[in-house]
Parts: sequence; C-alpha cells; structure tokens
Amino acid sequence: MGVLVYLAAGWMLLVALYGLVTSRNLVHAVGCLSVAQASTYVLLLAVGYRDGATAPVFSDLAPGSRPLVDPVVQALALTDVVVGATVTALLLALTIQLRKRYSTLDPQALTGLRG
Amino acid sequence: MTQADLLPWAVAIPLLGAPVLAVAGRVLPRLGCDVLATAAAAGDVACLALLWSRIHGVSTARLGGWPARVGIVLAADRVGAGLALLVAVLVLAVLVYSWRYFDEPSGERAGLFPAMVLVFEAGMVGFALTGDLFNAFVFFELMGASAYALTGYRIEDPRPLQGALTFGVVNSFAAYLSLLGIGLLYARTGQLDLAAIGRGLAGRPPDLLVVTAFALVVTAMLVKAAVAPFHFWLPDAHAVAPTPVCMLMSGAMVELGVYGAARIYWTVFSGAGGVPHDAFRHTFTAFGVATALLGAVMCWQQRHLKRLLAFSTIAHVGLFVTALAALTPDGTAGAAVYVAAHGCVKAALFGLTGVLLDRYGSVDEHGLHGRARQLRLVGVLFTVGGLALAGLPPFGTGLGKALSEEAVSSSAGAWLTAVYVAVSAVTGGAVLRVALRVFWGVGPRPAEDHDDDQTTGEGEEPEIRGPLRGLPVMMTAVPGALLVLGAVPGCVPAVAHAITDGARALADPALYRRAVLGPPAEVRLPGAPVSSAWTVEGVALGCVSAAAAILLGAGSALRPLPAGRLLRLGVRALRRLHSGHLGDYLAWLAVGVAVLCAALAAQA
Amino acid sequence: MTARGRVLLFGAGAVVVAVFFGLSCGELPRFGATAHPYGDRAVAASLAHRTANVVSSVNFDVRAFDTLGEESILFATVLGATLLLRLARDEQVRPAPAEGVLPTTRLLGIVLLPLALVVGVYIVAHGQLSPGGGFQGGVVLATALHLGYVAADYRVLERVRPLAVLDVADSAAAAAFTVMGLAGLAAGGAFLKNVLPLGTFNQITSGGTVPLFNAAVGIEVASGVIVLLAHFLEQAVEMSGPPEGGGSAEEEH
Amino acid sequence: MNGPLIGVALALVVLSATVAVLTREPVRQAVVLAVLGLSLSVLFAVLQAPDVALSQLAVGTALTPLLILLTVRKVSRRSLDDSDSGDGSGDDDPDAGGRT
Repeated sequence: MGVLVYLAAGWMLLVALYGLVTSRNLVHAVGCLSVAQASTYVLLLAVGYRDGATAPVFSDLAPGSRPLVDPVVQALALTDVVVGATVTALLLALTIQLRKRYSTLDPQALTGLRG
Repeated sequence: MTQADLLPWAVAIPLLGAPVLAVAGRVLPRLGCDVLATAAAAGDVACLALLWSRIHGVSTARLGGWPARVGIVLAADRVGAGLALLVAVLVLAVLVYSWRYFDEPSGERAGLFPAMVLVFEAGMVGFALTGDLFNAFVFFELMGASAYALTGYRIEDPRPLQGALTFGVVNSFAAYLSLLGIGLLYARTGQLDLAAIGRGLAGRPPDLLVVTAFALVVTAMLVKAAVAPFHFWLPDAHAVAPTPVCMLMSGAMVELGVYGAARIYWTVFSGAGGVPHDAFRHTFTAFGVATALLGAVMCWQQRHLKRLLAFSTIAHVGLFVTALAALTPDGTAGAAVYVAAHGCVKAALFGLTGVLLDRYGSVDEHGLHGRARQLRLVGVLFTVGGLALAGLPPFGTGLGKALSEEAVSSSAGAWLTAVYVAVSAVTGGAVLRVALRVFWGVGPRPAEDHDDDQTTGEGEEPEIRGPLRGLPVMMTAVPGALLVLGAVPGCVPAVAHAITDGARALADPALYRRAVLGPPAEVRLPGAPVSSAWTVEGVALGCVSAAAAILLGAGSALRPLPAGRLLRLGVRALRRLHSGHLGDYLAWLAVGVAVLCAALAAQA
Repeated sequence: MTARGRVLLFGAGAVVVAVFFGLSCGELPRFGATAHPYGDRAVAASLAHRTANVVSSVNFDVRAFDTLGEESILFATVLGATLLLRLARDEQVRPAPAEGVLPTTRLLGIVLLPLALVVGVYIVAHGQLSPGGGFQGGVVLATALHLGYVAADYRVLERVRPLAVLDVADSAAAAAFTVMGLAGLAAGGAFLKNVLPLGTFNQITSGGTVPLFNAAVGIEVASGVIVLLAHFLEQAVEMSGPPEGGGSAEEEH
Repeated sequence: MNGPLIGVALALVVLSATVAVLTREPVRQAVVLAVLGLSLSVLFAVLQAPDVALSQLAVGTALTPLLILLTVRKVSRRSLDDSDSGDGSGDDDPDAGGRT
C-alpha cells in the first residue's frame, strides 16, 4: 500500500501534463493545471502520514497521549492550496480577456506570437 | 539597525508600500501615486544598499526568533543581497521611467500598476534573501503571479494576453514540479532550511532520490532563468509585456533564476551526499552553451525589437550558467559582475525601445527603417548599449565577460572562450544592426520576405494616448543613467572588488552552514580574494568581440549576409520550433526534465 | 509542431521522468513510518506557545513568513484581477435584469445566510484551537455572502457587498499582517515574533499573536475572494464585449 | 482500519483526476473537478489532515469550479449574443468533432 500513494501523485502529475499538452481549449488547460497541483497535495500529505496517528490538534486531546501526524506538511499543503486557487483565478481572468480578443480559445489557432 | 533587522525590512517595505498605494490610489491624484511609489522604491534601495555594504560573509535573520531547524531564517551573502539591490535599483528606475510614460487607468484604479510593481519587487527581493527552500517556492509563485498580471496588462491587444497565459501556465507547472522535489527532500532529511537539508543529505551516499529531487527543484529555476529547452515562454512574454515590465523581467527576474540554481546547488547538493561536482559541471556547461548559441542565433533572426532583446537575454543567461558551471570562486565572481552590468544595460535597451514604441507605435526593425533620425540622443544611447552588450572594455559587461572567460577556460576548456566572444559579438551585432538601420537609415530598406511564421513588430499600439506632446525627459534620462550604472563595475575597481569578493561566499557552503545553523554571530569570509581587475587578454578579447559586433552590424545593415542553403533551412526549422503553442512548450519542458535527470544520473 | 509530434515528444520525456520518479519513490521512507523529526519539533514549539492547533501554530507562528508570502500572493491576485478584468475601452456595462426566485429558495437563503456567516466567523475565531483558521473561515464567509445572489438576484448581492469598502479592507488586512510582523521586530527583536502574552492553553485568547494573524488573514481572504468573485461575476453577468471580430486584431483565416 | 480507507479514497482521487483531465468540454470538466475536490477532501480527512480537508473543500469544491463556470459562461455567452446568425455556441466548441 505504501509506495502506491507516492506513485499516485506521480501519475496525477503526468496525466495532467498529458492533458495540458493535448489541450484544445485554454479553460480545459487551466483545469488540468489545477489537477497537476493536486498531485503535490497528495505527495506532501502522504509523506507526513503516520500509522495509527491522529490529527495534530489538541482541542480535545491531551498533549502526548497519542502519536500525531506531521503538522508541518499540512501547513505546506495549506499554503499550496491557496497558491493554487489564486493562480487558477489569475489564469482564468487572462482567458476571459483572451477570448474577447481572439475568436477562439484553441492554442492551435492562436498564431499571434511566432518565429 | 543591525543586519538582522535590515533583512526583513528589505522585504517588508515593498509589501507595506503596495497596499498603502492601492488604497491611496483611490484618493490621490496620479502625481501623488507616483511620488508614493518612488518613495517606497527609494526606501528599499537605501535599505538594501546599507545591507550590502555591511555584509562581510553571510548575515542571517531568524524570523519569529526560531532557529533554522524549526523556523525560517533569512540568509544573505554578498551575491544574494547584491541581486536584491539590483532588483531594487531597477524597480526604482522603472517607476521613475513610467512617471509620465504610462497610460495608467484613472479613477479608483490609479495606484494599482505601481502597487503591482512593488509586489513584484517584494517577490524578487524575498526570493533573493530567503534561506528556506519552501519559502523560495512561495516567493517564486509571488514573483510569478504579479508578473503574469503585469505581462497581460494591455487587455485591448490580443498578443499580451496569449503571452501572459503561456508564461503563467509554464512557470506554474514548473513550480509544482519543484514542490514535488521539495516533498522528496523533506521526506529524506526532515528539514526545509537550505543549509539544514545540505547537512541532512551528507549522511548517506548520493542515490537516485537525491538526483531526481535536484532535477525537479532546479527545473523551476531553469524555467525562470529561460535556459534551453525551457526558454520558449520568455520571448513571447517579453514581446508583449509593457516596456517597464520588460525592463524588470530581463534585468532582474531572469537572473534570479540563475542565482536560484547556483544557490540550491552550492548550499544543498554540493556536499558529500549531493550531486558530484563533475556531473554538475558537465551537464550545466552543456545546457549553458546550448542556451547561449540558440539565443544568439535566434536573436540575429528577429525583426521585433523586444523579441530580439529577449533572445539576447537568453544568450547571456547561457553565458552566466556556463560561468557558474565552472564551480570555482572565479567563475562565480565573473558571473556576478556580468549579471550586475548586464541587468542595467539590458534594462536601458528595453527603455529605449519603449521610446520608439511611444513615438512610432511600432517596434519593427523593417517598419522603422530610417524613421528615427531626429531622435539623435536615443540613437547614440542605443548604439552604446549595443557595444556594451558586445563586451566593450570600459563596461562592466566587458569585465564580467573577461573574468568569466578566464575562469571557464582554466576549468573547462579554451573553446568556451570562443563561445563567449562569438555570442557577445552576434548579440551586440544584432543590436548595432538595429541601431544603424533605425536611427541612421543605413543601407537599403530590407525586402519584405513574406514568410508568415514570424512575429513582426507592426501594429503595436503606443502605450500612451496622445503621443503628440514632447518626449518625457525621464524616458531618455533613466536609460542613460542605467548605462552609466552598467559601466561603473568596469571603471571603478573598488565596486568590482566588492562584487567579486562577496561572490566567493556563494562558493563556500561551509561558511553558509556555519552562519545559518551555528549560533547567531557575524561570520567573516576567510581565504584569498579573487582577482577582479582587468587583464591584458581580457581587454583584448573585449575589443575583439566589440569589433566583430561592429563588423557584423554594419555589414548586415548594408546588405544581407550570404547564408548557405543548409544554414538557412536549419535556422528556419529552429524558428518554427518557437511556435507560440502552449502544448509545444510543455512538451519541451518534459523533455528537458528527462534530459536533466538522465545526464545527472549517468554521471552521479 | 504537429499534434502527433507534440504527443510523441511529451511521451518520450514523460516516460523517463516517470521512471526516475517511480524509482525515487521506492527510496522514500515507508508510507506511515513513525519518524517525523520536523513534526515533533513543530509540536514542541506549538505547545511552548500554548497553541492547541499545531497547524495554525506552524502557519502563523513558527513559519509565519510563508503565510505572509501566501497572503501577498492572494493580494497580488486580487490586484491582478482588478487590473485585468477592468472595463476595456470598447465595452459597456448593462445592469443585470431582476430575476424572479422561488419563495422556497428565498426562504432557505434568508435562513442560511446569517447561519453561514456565523459559521465563517466561528472558524476564523477558533483558528488556533480547532481545525480551520483565517483562510478556511475567510472562504466560507466569502461564499456565504453569495447566498444573497442565489436566494435573490444580482442587485441584492450588489447592495449586500460594498466593493469599495471590501477593497480597502483587503489592502488594510494585507498591510496589517506586515505591520504586526514589524511590531514583533520592534518589540521582540525578530520579524513576526510572537510577543503577546500567551494566555492559558486551549482558551480562545491563547497563542499570543496567532489569533491576531488569524483574524487579519480571515478579513483579507474574505474581502479578497469577494472582490475576486465580484470581478468575475461582473464580467459574466453585466459586461457585453465588443462586436465579434471588431475589437480583435486577429483576422479569421 | 485506516489502510483500506486510504486505498479507497486514493483510488477515487486518481480516478476523478484522470477523468477530469480527459474531459475536454470545460463545463463537464468543472463538475468533475468539483468531484475531485470532494474526493481530495475525503482523502485528506482520512490522512488525518482536517485543516487541509476544510480548505480543499472550500477551494477545490466551491471556488475553482465556480470560477471556471463563470469563465465558461462569459466565453460561450460572448459568441451567443454576437453571432446572432443563430448557430449558437456550436462554432465555439472547436473539438466537438475531434474527441481525442
């Protein structure tokens, strides 16, 4: 069961890159980017997991009574979730404006920048 | 104010200035916003100049009072603080340059553009000063987010939006790759501070996880530094970004990618358990030379001025990476001087291109042929900039090139000196060709070759309404000042010595580790100083490359250079690779990571 | 490059990267292993500052500089969206038509809106005690406010959501985070230092500056996300773009 | 007890991620991304990370799909009120035919 979780993160990244490379619609590409980001959450939290441990919150738990999962990776994943949400919002804003100026959203047809 | 205080202040000033400006922009007139923005930028320059002058080894600041094992420690040696100072100086220059140049939105959005520039500066300064790997990822994303919005600023023109979107997706994907690498390193060492990870890796011999983690983390740095084959996004983003943003991106942001790669290798992976020196040296010399040659060839082909300067930046990034790949204090010192001077010169050239865009609404070499004759001063400055790019001796770029050539030829091979001279000559020659054609109308008007797969500079909308009024004085004064600043390292030996002396600290991971992990005390730099003076062959090589640039520029301005059929086909194929298609760039990103992993693993 | 060529190129690169990543996953510590040195140090630091939720302690006390960077990214995105989604010269704004709503939806909205707002405030306030915090509570508050749009129509939402005030609140909260950090520098000698009295463990006032940072982040995220959604809604609901092909310089070919 | 639960949640995440990537039409992709956000929240809860699960629920399930749907509405709506030649947003769906 162990290494499977890490491999799942790798799979999600590469399938998201496949979606990005073969995308025919920029909104779909931005969605694939957020899937690629989801792979980082899975790897970070899998690295921090501990068998038989509980969440690192002492609101209903006496400190030291039970083994705890790694709280640092959770803080990193939290920061990563925020970064993902903001970058997705910014890229979607660019996509909206791009659609107004080009009649299509297919990377194949965007021929403004070449050479 | 000890150094430990100056470090957080350097990041806090722009982070405080941006929200204040965003709010003040609603009430203050345009002049008020500009004064406020300039004050914040000047304050940051003062803070970083003070910091840079006081650093003698590595100065650290423990944020929140926590040691490096638990919290985040800001650690700056002369190179990191020097790069942050370069960023601050360029931001100040850009804000002064765009005083009356920029058609900012009025009404409640008046202060937003300078506020975004200040956030961009905070991201770059934070990235240069941080000593924590995940914190570097956060500032990498902060730099990115503000750069995407600034690049796509002109929403009425379709191309900036496409350039910004490509820039955003490629850089963000590379950042997520590096986060996977950070996850691997965290699992192995249980640390996030650069020095602590380095010490954690030293316990075991290097295995595949270390090589893969290094490749993933350094990929994001190489994408930001636009090293081939990760460089495709840069010309698209530069061709379309507003001129002040181009000045910042080419002048400082790209160089931060090179600094990030060097910092991560020296501090984390250069020890016993990391990537062996030979593997790094051969791999990154190959990447550097490939980038330099590709950048030079593509730079010579361009007719769109901003793309031409963007490919020139890529070529010079290749030279910086080759110098750093020598893994000697001399190489680091040469690269540091070269980066400092190149940043100023390239920002000046972009500023002058902005003048052409403002006057004629075009940045196309063929379209502008002979039209800018009356802009005498701008023409002279543009030519001086071209000569500086070519490495003419009194300029800092000449000194940086000389020091890098000396370091690289002693460690890797004399043929690399030929690469330095050739690349400087070709890029300098391209700029001189443009100067001669646009400002002096030399030679026949180039024939309209209608191969449609080329971005022309036509039809660019001037970035300010009503270009009938006179040229704002700042739009020539700031580039002039930046060119003078680019000459300072070459002319004033004390400045050159300060840069090179500090650069030795980057190549000394033990010193960095002692400063960050040991008790908080000022750590002095031991060892013999690095040579930073002009040498005879340095001056000679500088003159050779400058002369070659003049010959190439003047020659091709008079009549197009003869090129063999094979060369022309090869160049056409190379240019078709730069297709502007997002999928292509990401496919090349995957290939680049694969090549990096394979090359490092083969030699590890 | 043709589509096929692109996929082949990607395939070659992806296979090599997959092999390297797969092998290095094999060398990672076993999934669920018990050795988490940084985690143990973080728990010790959190208990030293009497913060019950260790993740909030790491976010707002031990590694607060990361959170400062993350909030600056959110602030940059709100500024960016305001810049990018501004009214282009060839566009005009049409006020949204009033839409009828089922009485049951309206009732549900009226009941749920205050409830959701209270839950959001609760999550922000108890950030350092129970799971949640400034960011999660802020997003709950932001999405809760849009119940007004669901339960009524766009005009009601515009009345409930004063954009100018929210813009200023977003900037003020971003500046407040940095100012509190500088206060820590002035008082305690280190940027973002926890200088306030730590209070008693598991109480709402425990953790020194952690609740304050939580509140600042809560306000910034709530107002930032509302402003962000406002720009997207304005684009989707109100703005009508230039006539097809008129504004765009891209000719059809 | 946690092992099989993690396995199920992980399978759900991987499946919905793959489907999200292979769904070319943005509106359907937004729905699948919401399902992915939900399954990620479940996985994080099972991995004992309540904070991240709550923020993923708020962002991945509510915010990102909402933004995508608003973008799609703006994108398809633009061609609706412009190309009043009446073929609706058909022309806007370039990959209607070539489903890869």
